[in-house]
Amino acid sequence: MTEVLGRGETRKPKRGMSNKKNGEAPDASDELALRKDLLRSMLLQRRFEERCAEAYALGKIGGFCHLYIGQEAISAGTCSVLRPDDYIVTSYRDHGQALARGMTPRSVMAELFGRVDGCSKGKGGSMHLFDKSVGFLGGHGIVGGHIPLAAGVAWAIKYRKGDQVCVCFFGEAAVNIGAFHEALNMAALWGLPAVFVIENNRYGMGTAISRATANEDVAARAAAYRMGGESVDAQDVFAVRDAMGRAVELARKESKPTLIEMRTFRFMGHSMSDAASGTYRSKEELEDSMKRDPILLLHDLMRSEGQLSDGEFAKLDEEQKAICQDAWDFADASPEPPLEHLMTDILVDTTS
Amino acid sequence: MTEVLGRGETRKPKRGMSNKKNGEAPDASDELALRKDLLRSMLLQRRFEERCAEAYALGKIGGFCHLYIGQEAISAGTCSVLRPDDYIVTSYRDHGQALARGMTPRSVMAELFGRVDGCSKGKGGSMHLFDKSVGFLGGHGIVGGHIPLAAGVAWAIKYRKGDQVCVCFFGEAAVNIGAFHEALNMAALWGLPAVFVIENNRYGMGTAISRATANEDVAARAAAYRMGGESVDAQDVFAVRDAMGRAVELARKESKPTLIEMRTFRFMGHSMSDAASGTYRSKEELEDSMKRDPILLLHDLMRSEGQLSDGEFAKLDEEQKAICQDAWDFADASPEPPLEHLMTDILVDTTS
Amino acid sequence: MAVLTYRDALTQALREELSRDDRVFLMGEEVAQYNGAYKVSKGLLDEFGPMRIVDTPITELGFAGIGVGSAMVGLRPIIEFMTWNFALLALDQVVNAAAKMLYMSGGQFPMPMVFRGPNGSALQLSAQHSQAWESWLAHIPGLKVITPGTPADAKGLLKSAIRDDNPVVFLEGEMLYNTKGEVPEGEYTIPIGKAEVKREGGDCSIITHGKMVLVAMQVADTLAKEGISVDVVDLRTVRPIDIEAIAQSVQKTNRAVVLEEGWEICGMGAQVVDFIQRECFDDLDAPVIRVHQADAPMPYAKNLERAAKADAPKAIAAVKKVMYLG
Amino acid sequence: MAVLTYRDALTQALREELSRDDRVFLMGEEVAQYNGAYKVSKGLLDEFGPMRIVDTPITELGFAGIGVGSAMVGLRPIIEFMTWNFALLALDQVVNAAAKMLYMSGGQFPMPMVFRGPNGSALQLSAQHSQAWESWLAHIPGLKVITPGTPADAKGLLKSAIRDDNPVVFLEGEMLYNTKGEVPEGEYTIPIGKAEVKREGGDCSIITHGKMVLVAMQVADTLAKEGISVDVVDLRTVRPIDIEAIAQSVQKTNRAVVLEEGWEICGMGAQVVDFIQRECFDDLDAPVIRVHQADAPMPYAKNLERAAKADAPKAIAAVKKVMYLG
Ligand SMILES: Cc1ncc(C[n+]2csc(CCOP(=O)(O)OP(=O)(O)O)c2C)c(N)n1
Ligand SMILES: Cc1ncc(C[n+]2csc(CCOP(=O)(O)OP(=O)(O)O)c2C)c(N)n1
Ligand SMILES: [Mg+2]
Ligand SMILES: [Mg+2]
Repeated sequence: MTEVLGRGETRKPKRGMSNKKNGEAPDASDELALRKDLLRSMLLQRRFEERCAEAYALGKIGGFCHLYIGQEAISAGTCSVLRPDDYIVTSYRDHGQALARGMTPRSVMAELFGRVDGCSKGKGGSMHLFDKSVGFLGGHGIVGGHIPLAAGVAWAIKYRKGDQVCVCFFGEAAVNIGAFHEALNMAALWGLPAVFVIENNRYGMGTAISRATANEDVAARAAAYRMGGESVDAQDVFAVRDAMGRAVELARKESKPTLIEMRTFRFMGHSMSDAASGTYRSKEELEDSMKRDPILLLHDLMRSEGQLSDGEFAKLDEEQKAICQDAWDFADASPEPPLEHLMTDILVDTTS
Repeated sequence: MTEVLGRGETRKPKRGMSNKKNGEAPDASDELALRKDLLRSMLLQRRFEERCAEAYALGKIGGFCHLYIGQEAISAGTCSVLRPDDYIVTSYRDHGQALARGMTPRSVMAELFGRVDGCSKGKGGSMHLFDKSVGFLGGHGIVGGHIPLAAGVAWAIKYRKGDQVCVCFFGEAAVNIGAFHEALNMAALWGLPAVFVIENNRYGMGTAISRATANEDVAARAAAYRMGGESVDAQDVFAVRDAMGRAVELARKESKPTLIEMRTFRFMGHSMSDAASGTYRSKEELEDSMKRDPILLLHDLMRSEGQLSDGEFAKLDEEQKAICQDAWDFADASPEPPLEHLMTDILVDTTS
Repeated sequence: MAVLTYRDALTQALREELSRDDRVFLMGEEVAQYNGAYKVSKGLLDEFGPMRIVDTPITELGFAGIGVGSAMVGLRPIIEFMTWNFALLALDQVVNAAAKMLYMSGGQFPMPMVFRGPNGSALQLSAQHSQAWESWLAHIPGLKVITPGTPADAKGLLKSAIRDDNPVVFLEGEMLYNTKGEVPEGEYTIPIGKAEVKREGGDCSIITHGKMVLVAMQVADTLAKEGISVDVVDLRTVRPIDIEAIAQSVQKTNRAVVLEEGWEICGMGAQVVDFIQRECFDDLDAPVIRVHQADAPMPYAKNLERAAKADAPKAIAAVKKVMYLG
Repeated sequence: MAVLTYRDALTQALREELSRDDRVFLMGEEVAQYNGAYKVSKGLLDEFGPMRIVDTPITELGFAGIGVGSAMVGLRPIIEFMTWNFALLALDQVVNAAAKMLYMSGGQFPMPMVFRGPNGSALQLSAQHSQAWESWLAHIPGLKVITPGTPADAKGLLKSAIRDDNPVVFLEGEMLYNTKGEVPEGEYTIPIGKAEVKREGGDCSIITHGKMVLVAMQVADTLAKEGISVDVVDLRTVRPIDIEAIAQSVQKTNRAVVLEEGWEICGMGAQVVDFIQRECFDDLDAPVIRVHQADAPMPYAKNLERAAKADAPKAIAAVKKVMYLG
């Protein structure tokens, strides 16, 4: 079983090794393209959610809305090692992952606006993004409830003797709930091709991990199921890529699941009604964490290695903003669902 | 945290150290009395359940009935280190523990017969034995469902700043269910005075532990909660006493929970409708396990040390059989509950 | 027609559908090596192997969710609950995942799956093991809920449930497994949502489902001897409910008794009463009377359990009462 | 009388009962440091400390069971579910443990505890976060189920619930927390199981509870302007139900509309209809009509959500229909 790293240490990643061809050294241009693409993905997520906050304030988005800002390296790094036919199952904090996986900003924004052109026809909203065409299986609102679903997707892959992988994202507070425990035991017992990704942003709503979890070393829980476990500095997109690359290969080649703790930060409040700091976490703590903004870190690295001029960065950023503006305009123009839709999609009338 | 013993090893117990006065060496007569009492307790449970099987065949006992035969050292050893004001919460396999804890054979047998003089007035039956007077809090039928209850009892002890302990018994198959996981995390997180006892008889109904549990070293699960864990040869009543003595002290003095795996055997089928062997376990395996009958082991030890003549053993055994006959007669003579009882004990009409 | 037990009829349905479609698999506690806690899956492991007939750890919530996940990507799981009492632990997956997935995803993810197992009370299993959940499950949009009372219905409806592309809750009766009845030879299915008049009669309707169908037939036999002819309507499916069949019967008899196994408050019977008073307000010659379990947890003692359960004597008294003969 | 919000009325009740009896404690997610997800426990941690106001991990099943265990040995837990949608995961403890403990133990272990939290839908929370569970919970013997619709009822009934030695389910409304109403000064309680006629009227009864009480009052106001006088019966408790109050109203008006937030099939309304047709068969001039949520999971889109919910226009139409004015 892969080692479990203690709270302090995190594995030093090979800086942005593209692992598309195992072992074989990637050439420099691949390398640069990869870095640019990771930066683009993270920037798109960031700019998109900045507009979500704006739209929420304007009442164009309603209900619960959980922003991913600060955690973008996890989705970008993970999706960079997945195949198009792999699957993702996630929680309500799903915008960033949906975009990183390739769902169109238009269909996501329209869903958030509750419009008929949304990915779920406006019926699901922020917490329930789905897109079958890219294997994005939601968007689920009950903490931990989707972890067994991910095990089930992996079961189906094994059942069909396929070589896809199912990646499941959830927050660190979800490791305490029964569904997590039951699903991981079966995934390990049956050798299912899944990667269970704990996005440890240190808080479950207003509760610090230390107040909810007896053993804060959540990756160590893997041992309870004889499963591989690992902890990763998830502000470093290459560390994410590296760890996920290995876990995905293990799932694909040996049909073995892995539990990975991604150590990250949530730069915003839990949801739109929750202040980013001041109540359960201090302004200082938040500001410290922001120094480890994953976008900043990659940008600095590329600048320091002379791979990205400020002009190029500005251009990339502008492109993402334009995409988000287009998504907004599209969503805004999209009509509300017709009232008949209230009573459709409850049951299908097909049989096998 | 106390060490977790691997699958092979089990700690050598100090043979029958009565730990009533810590440290201080017990005198020989105490020692002998203790051994005799442990033997008596195990014999009572054994003879009682032999009669249960008989009564079930006669239709005097109905519904589900799960015998404890083979596991008696766990209840006898555990109860020998508990105080009268401590608590026990257990599963449906509860006859042996109820007797070891001091519930009267009459009230238990009457309950099994569904009579009004039963401990639960005949309303609970085999799976739901309760006796407030000895802190026996059931007898619960949903696998794992009672583990949070035990944590709650321990919470109440801590809440009141008491120094009692709550012992919770459950089978090895229950470690996979969510309630186990949720309860152990909170017990460890809050430092609750509980001892969680896994009675690992190697099968959950017809499922061998290896087919249900990814990591068969169930005591190792304690580490997932930063809790002490230990594995014990539970056919040796002194090994049980020793481990439980330490765990109970840790709970009482330091309000720390422990998870203990008791390695034991179920000599009968899962319940009355299940064959002891032939389907999911072989006759050989069953016969091998019976060589480690806890009553036999203690009897042999005492005989080898000249502490118990065959005559004395026969006398002790006859006494237990007489007690069980008396319980049977009492239960048989006890009337069915009056029909009004159907609609009583649904709600109380008191308020605080 | 062959005479089969309810259990064997279910086993046949499982075997036929497992053979027909290799996306179908059966998962649950003790379903494989043990042949099922109630032997409904007897022989299926040998025939279909360990990927199609799957033993699970005791984790109702977990394996129900595994079923849902596998259905999202096109498998057709049959999730067996050893009994529905334990399914209480899995209801979040049944209600929040299976029943809502199609809707939340805007129609992208149908749930072609079945949740099945014995529902209701058996003999002296006491409070935690004797619960009937059809009224809870029928409350939930996005589900279909089936409660077969005879071997023929059990087979035909289970086959329909497995072929249906929606999440279907299939409630069996532990006390029914050994009951016998005629079952058509060869391939057949029974449409979900259609009631069946199991006995024609003109004096009073008994609307019932599941385990109580047999009781209603006894009642009809007994009352026939007294010259009272009862129309027995077996709903067979409680979601969707066949309102038309209920109305037709009550419009004919002008009197109705609603007979169910479970508890009174918000039970299936209450819903049937609501439909009757809505559809047949002017047809009714007397208030509809309900027969159900006593409003108490199920006791262990034989005599108390007997007193708690809905049974023929109680139903007979109800029929006489609505006919003002009582 | 002071005018308070529903939220502040609940906080007062909690504070008063926590002060009155030190066996009472509040446990749930975010109830302490965060002052409650909906701020119902605001200030209580500072006042009563971390053993009385207890934050838990996200483990509804586990901490509900911890509450049950602590009640077995004499504490009086108040278990808060952040919302009742999540309580689905804990129902095994509510139904199989809390509701049955007294019975299974032959009367030895009463369960002096409260399970409380917001029930039903708020605004655009979509399918998994918008469910009303009163009909499920009212189905279960061994529980009491309370659904207060006003600040005064919320305070008086919560205090009664906390003092009751039985397991009480207390269903609040997220959309009610900010609503205001007059609340008596000083100490008072309201008896569990007693309905209140919130508006006297002679033309038609509206039987309702919980969040829908406010809607019923709007309906009564609107219809009054049209010269239709509505009798609004607020059940306040749905288990046990005050059948007498229902009967008295319907015997007076001869017409009834049953208004509830949740789904139709086996909903509270069905049970109320059953009681009405049983108790008032000869009094009814028209079939009872029910108003409830559309038989669909709750959609996210604003317009669809509005269309799905029970509201005043739908209730007004129903009243006119039972009066044959429609
Ligand atoms: C079973 C359940 N209980 C409570 C909630 C309410 N809730 C939504 S998110 C959340 C915190 C989850 O924290 P974490 O798992 O760390 O994920 P994060 O929000 O930090 O990404 C809570 C308590 C829920 N959705 N489901
Ligand atoms: C939640 C739940 N699922 C299934 C059952 C049915 N059942 C009763 S006992 C049992 C096996 C439990 O095995 P284990 O925990 O090892 O305890 P043992 O019976 O061996 O003492 C099962 C599956 C149940 N009672 N509760
Ligand atoms: Mg978190
Ligand atoms: Mg076992």
